[in-house]
Amino acid sequence: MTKEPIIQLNHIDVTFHNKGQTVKAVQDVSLEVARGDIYGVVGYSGAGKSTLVRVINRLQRPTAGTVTVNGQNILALRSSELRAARKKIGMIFQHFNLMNARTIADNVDYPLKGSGLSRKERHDKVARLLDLVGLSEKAQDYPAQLSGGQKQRVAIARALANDPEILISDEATSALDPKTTSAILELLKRLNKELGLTVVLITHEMDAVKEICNKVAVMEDGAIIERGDLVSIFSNPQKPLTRDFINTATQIDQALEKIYKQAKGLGLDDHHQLVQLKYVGASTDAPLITELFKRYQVVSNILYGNVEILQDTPLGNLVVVMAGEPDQLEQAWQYCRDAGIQLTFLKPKDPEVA
Amino acid sequence: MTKEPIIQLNHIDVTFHNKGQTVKAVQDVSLEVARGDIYGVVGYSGAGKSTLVRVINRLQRPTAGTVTVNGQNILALRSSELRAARKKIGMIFQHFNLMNARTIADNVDYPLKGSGLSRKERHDKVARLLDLVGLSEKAQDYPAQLSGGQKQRVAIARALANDPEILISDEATSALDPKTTSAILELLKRLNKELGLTVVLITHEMDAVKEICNKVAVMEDGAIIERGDLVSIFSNPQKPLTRDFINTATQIDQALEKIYKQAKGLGLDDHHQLVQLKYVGASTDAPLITELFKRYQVVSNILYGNVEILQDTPLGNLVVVMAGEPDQLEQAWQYCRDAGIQLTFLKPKDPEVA
Amino acid sequence: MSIFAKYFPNAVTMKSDFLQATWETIYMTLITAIVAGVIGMAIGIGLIVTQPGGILENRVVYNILDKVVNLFRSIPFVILLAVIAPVTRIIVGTAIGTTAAIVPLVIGSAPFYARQIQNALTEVDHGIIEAAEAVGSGPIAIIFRVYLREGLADIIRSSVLTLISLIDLTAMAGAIGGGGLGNLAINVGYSRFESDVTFLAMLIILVLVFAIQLLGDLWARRVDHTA
Amino acid sequence: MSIFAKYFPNAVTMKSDFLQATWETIYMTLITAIVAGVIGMAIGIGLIVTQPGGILENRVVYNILDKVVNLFRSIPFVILLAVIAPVTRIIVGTAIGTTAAIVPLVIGSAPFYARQIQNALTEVDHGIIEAAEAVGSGPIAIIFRVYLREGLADIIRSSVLTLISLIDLTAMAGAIGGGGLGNLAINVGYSRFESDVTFLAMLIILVLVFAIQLLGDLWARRVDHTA
Amino acid sequence: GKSASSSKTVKVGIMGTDEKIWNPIKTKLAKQGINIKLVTFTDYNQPNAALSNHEVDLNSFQHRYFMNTWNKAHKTHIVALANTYLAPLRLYSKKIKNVSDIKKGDQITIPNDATNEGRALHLLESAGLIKVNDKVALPTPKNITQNKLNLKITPMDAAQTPRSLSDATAAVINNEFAASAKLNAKTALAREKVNKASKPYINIIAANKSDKNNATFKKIIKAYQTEATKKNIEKAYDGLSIPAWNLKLK
Ligand SMILES: Nc1ncnc2c1ncn2[C@@H]1O[C@H](COP(=O)(O)OP(=O)(O)OP(=O)(O)O)[C@@H](O)[C@H]1O
Ligand SMILES: Nc1ncnc2c1ncn2[C@@H]1O[C@H](COP(=O)(O)OP(=O)(O)OP(=O)(O)O)[C@@H](O)[C@H]1O
Ligand SMILES: [Mg+2]
Ligand SMILES: [Mg+2]
Repeated sequence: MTKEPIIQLNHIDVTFHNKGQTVKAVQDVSLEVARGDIYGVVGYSGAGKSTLVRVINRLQRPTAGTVTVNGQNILALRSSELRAARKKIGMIFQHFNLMNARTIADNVDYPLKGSGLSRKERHDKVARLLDLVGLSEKAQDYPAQLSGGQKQRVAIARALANDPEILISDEATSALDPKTTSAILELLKRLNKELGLTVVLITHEMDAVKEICNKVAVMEDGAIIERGDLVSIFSNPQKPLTRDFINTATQIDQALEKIYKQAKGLGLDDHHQLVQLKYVGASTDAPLITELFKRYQVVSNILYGNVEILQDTPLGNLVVVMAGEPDQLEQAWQYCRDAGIQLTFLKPKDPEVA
Repeated sequence: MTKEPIIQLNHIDVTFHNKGQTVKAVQDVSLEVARGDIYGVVGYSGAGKSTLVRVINRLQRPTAGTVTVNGQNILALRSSELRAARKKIGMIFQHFNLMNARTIADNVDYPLKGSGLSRKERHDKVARLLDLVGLSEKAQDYPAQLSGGQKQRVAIARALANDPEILISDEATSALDPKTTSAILELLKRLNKELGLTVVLITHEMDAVKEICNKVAVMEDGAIIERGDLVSIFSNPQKPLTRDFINTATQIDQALEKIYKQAKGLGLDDHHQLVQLKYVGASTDAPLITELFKRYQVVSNILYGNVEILQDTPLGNLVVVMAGEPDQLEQAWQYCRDAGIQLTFLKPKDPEVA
Repeated sequence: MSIFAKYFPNAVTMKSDFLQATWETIYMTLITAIVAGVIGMAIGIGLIVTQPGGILENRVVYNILDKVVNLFRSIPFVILLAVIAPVTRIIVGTAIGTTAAIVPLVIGSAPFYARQIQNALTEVDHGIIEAAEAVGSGPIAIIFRVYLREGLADIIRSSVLTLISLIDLTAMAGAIGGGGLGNLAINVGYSRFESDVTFLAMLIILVLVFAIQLLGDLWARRVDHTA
Repeated sequence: MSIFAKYFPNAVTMKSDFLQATWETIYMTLITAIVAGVIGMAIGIGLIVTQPGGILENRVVYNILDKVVNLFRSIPFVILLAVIAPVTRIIVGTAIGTTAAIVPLVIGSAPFYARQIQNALTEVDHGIIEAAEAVGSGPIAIIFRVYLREGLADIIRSSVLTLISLIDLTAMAGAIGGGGLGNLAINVGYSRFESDVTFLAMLIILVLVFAIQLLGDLWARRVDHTA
Repeated sequence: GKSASSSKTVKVGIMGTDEKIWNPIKTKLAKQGINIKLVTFTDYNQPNAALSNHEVDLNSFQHRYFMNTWNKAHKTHIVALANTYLAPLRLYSKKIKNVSDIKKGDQITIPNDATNEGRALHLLESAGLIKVNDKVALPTPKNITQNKLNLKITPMDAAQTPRSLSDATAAVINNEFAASAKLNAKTALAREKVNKASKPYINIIAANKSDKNNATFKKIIKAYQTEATKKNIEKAYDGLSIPAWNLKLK
């Protein structure tokens, strides 16, 4: 938070009225995005994510609250000023919103009109952008001829055309295969590193969040219920929803379910305990499982494991069956706790019920 | 392949002509889906997935090839027969294709018109379906008032309205948060188990594939380049593309990159080797790491790990630093190989370059 | 009433004429709207479904409809009056008078409306049609439950346009003794230099036009759920 | 020529009349189309951008435009001819003749075209307008680069419709000595029972109508990239 | 333009059928260096408007009565320079041979332009079919005071009246349209009386008052009022119209 905030949303409300019905899509949301952040916004479908980010460039006027972008009070800008401000904010729409009557190249070229670039420069820039998203071959095609993912890539190229300072990406990679997704995320990360591009990334792919975000906000029912830097959110989620998201992302819930189903076969007893180990950072460097055996003759069998590196910090999540003498097991657990590892003892339910 | 095939595509070609330009979207694809399969179709954006599945219910007439669904030659059906056949094939479109002039409830009700159900029965069924996708509250809203994910859920409910025998799902969960995605996938799986629903699932989310598919086909440039049952594809991919997909899904590529970056700090030498271990099935039950220490005093430090359970078969993917005497290490590796574990020795590149 | 009499010296004596002319205009417009509406709608839909890529693609039918529409749109209304007099006589028993005027009015406005409908339905998203096809909807269902429903807002807007043009067209009905407000304005008011009559007749037309536009706009907005 | 003379006994002697009438029709239609096109387009765009929710939302301007369009659409063409004669005289120096007919033709067709344009542009996806707004496009850019471009296919189709209606309307130009094919068909052919003249005049109109429709359809299909 | 007297080009506003009468005169005058330009109208209101705005120099389409009404309504000063012909209206039928065959409830169509409508009603009155309020100079169907046969009188476009014969029992038809429709005058059920009362209905050549004494116009009138024109009128209107410059009305 030492970095200067480039986007400041203060107490934003957005309420929709439709035939007497009122939908409070966003309620009292405040959000501060620092220059150079890649800020992930996650939340269930319908949580208000799209509505919230549309407030940033005033595509959606909030019912209440203030919006400051780059030091400017966005809600007070006159139209010409707003236009100038918008040129610095690239936006990728959830539904692409490509112009059907223009070729792919023309769509990407659109924001460059009136940018002062020469025809040649524009042409080159468009070619570069299309190359970046792997659509050089489709330059002269029309949106209707593209696959879903191809359309999304055009939208990405268009949003980057103006060399924006801020990029708002609303599910920009949701229709993309993992490879293309990675490539796009890499690109964003590079632009972020090299040019200081600030990114607000709405996504439901926790993998994407893990891969490039440094901060995350979690939305539910129009409000931000949790926020913070990536590692702390992932290692220590406070709200059940956040935990849900992370668990679903690491698939630990499904894994546990499967493990429970096989529980009978695991022969659990006093000597065999099912334990979930969670650790952040350093713990990975000490060879934990070997250590437990060396010290306490506890044998750990990994049933499920997920060790990953977030923002250069490893994050471990293991489900193991620990086997050993009961007292040795106790000592092993204490060792784990002392090493800062979070222990959860899992009690398989009756598999028939689960 | 013992089960009766419900969908048979034989040597399908689809070619688009646009102003002299020719796009071969699908080329000589044959595909057999057995009754009760949940068949995943993955591939890069633009590979021809959507085009291929549109052939199944003849929304897209193939340029060449034959289509047999439920024993019927789909391409030879008269329109009334085709309509009857289509009623048994639910379809979720990549772009939702909701009717803007109808409420959500009406959209879901649409396929039930003329189904012979009474008004009351239809109403109840619609209510149940909307409840299933968590949109009961939005029943009287119009698509324009929904968020992206909500629209997608309406499309899912509509596709299920007719109790189809086959469900074609084109990126049905791509706009959904992980929790909703899981719920939808669970639902499909349940329908599959309980009612024998056959599902063709286009997706780019390998997690979804892992979660519910029993078979997978991988498409590239209009052709299926690899296919088979889930575990064999995941444990033993033949084509680089397939490997890419799986790796990106398990994020092993990114993990490796990060590990390489830290390689200098790992102090690798004769006594410390960076190894990637991959194993399928049983191996997990034997507490590998403890075993290696017990037998050869080799200490394994897990830098990255991913052990998951696919179709009740565990699949492990670990990156470890093994520490020990060189000859002991050799023996440990042999032990691993004998246990059916795939070993890859990783040589970190110069971190400056990587 | 005295002020009215002062500014409308001629019109004041013509209350019954105005009532009758208003009734005639409404009568002609309404009946024509219904008949031409049905015919134009049918042809417009026919054009949409039989066009290349349509749900009942049929080059021959499409071309016939297309050419017939153009043909009838090429005939000046006054000539249409004469050319179809025999048809009119068969249908309504006479070729003169208010009711007789309806036949040429229908033939004069149906092709126009057909084009309007065609243009309106062209805008219905092809993906939505496919979604209906995918659940096994037949052509009839797609026409009534998808095209007409999804295109409704645009159809209403086009209908308003046609209806207002139709009121204009009824002025020509005077040529065959059809009467109506347009005729009152032209052949009574304008020809006899009784400008107050012209003015009042036009005022009533204006009220009709505004009412149609207003109701149409409200209705269109009501059924337009796209934004 | 003898066969022609046989079937067109009157028309055969009227070659120059036909040439002139054809020219008059084309001349009136063309000039009117250009002028009414620009005016109607401007008003139609004005209606779209100032409507509630439009990019330059303005209740007052919208209501004025909306009401003016309705007002002019309410006036029967023959009366329009007379009412605006003084204006015509100011603009073209005379209130009679082919050129003078253009003024009422413009006023008669521009409001109609404005509504057509309004209807056509209503169909442009709001999301696309937002995308343009998001990259900082101003109203002018959005009108010319988005509305007119995205709505082009529909605008062409509406223009064809208007143009054909306009040819029909030029038949009325005869009232003020404007001539044209419609006048030839009605006041020479039809009124004098010289049906060959009527027939030939209509045939030429038909050719014009078909040509416009054909070219319009081709062009619209060319710029329509939605499917 | 305004200086028509010094100009050798004269614009004459006429209605369609009169072209056949004016064309030979035009040819003749061309030899005298007077260039006639005919402007054809289809709306009775336009030629006078054009005349008073000097867009035409003369017009030849109306009778005196129409001119006087016009002058009153529009505060213009149009004057008659010369008589042309008298075009008595006739009542025609395809269904019956005599006025007496007209039955209760029959339909009779009449022209709907103001003057012809009034004249048509007077014609029906003189044929003993109806009575109209004689205080009204140009009556409309509203001014019918007695309609024993309960006739349905339908005003319509003058050009349509011949065609209405297929539907109506009888129709009052202008000469120009009767001639076009090749109706035989001898079969007419009734004809407008040609007497002193017809005087206002004699067609005229009219000009603005300021041009009353225009020398060129006099030449034109002289060229019009010839035997050749007389023959032309009889030919063009199948003898239905009566050349009126020498006509003595009793
Ligand atoms: N109507 C069309 N005209 C021309 N080319 C088309 C058309 N539809 C699809 N294509 C092309 O066919 C190829 C396959 O498209 P398809 O939509 O099947 O891809 P996909 O595998 O579903 O991709 P995605 O994952 O991005 O949805 C693409 O290159 C696309 O550009
Ligand atoms: N124009 C509108 N009128 C009424 N309600 C609306 C409108 N737009 C959005 N909403 C409602 O506001 C809520 C938030 O919508 P929003 O699009 O911001 O969700 P989201 O978080 O982006 O969801 P998703 O992940 O599915 O895209 C939803 O319940 C939606 O139904
Ligand atoms: Mg959203
Ligand atoms: Mg696709």
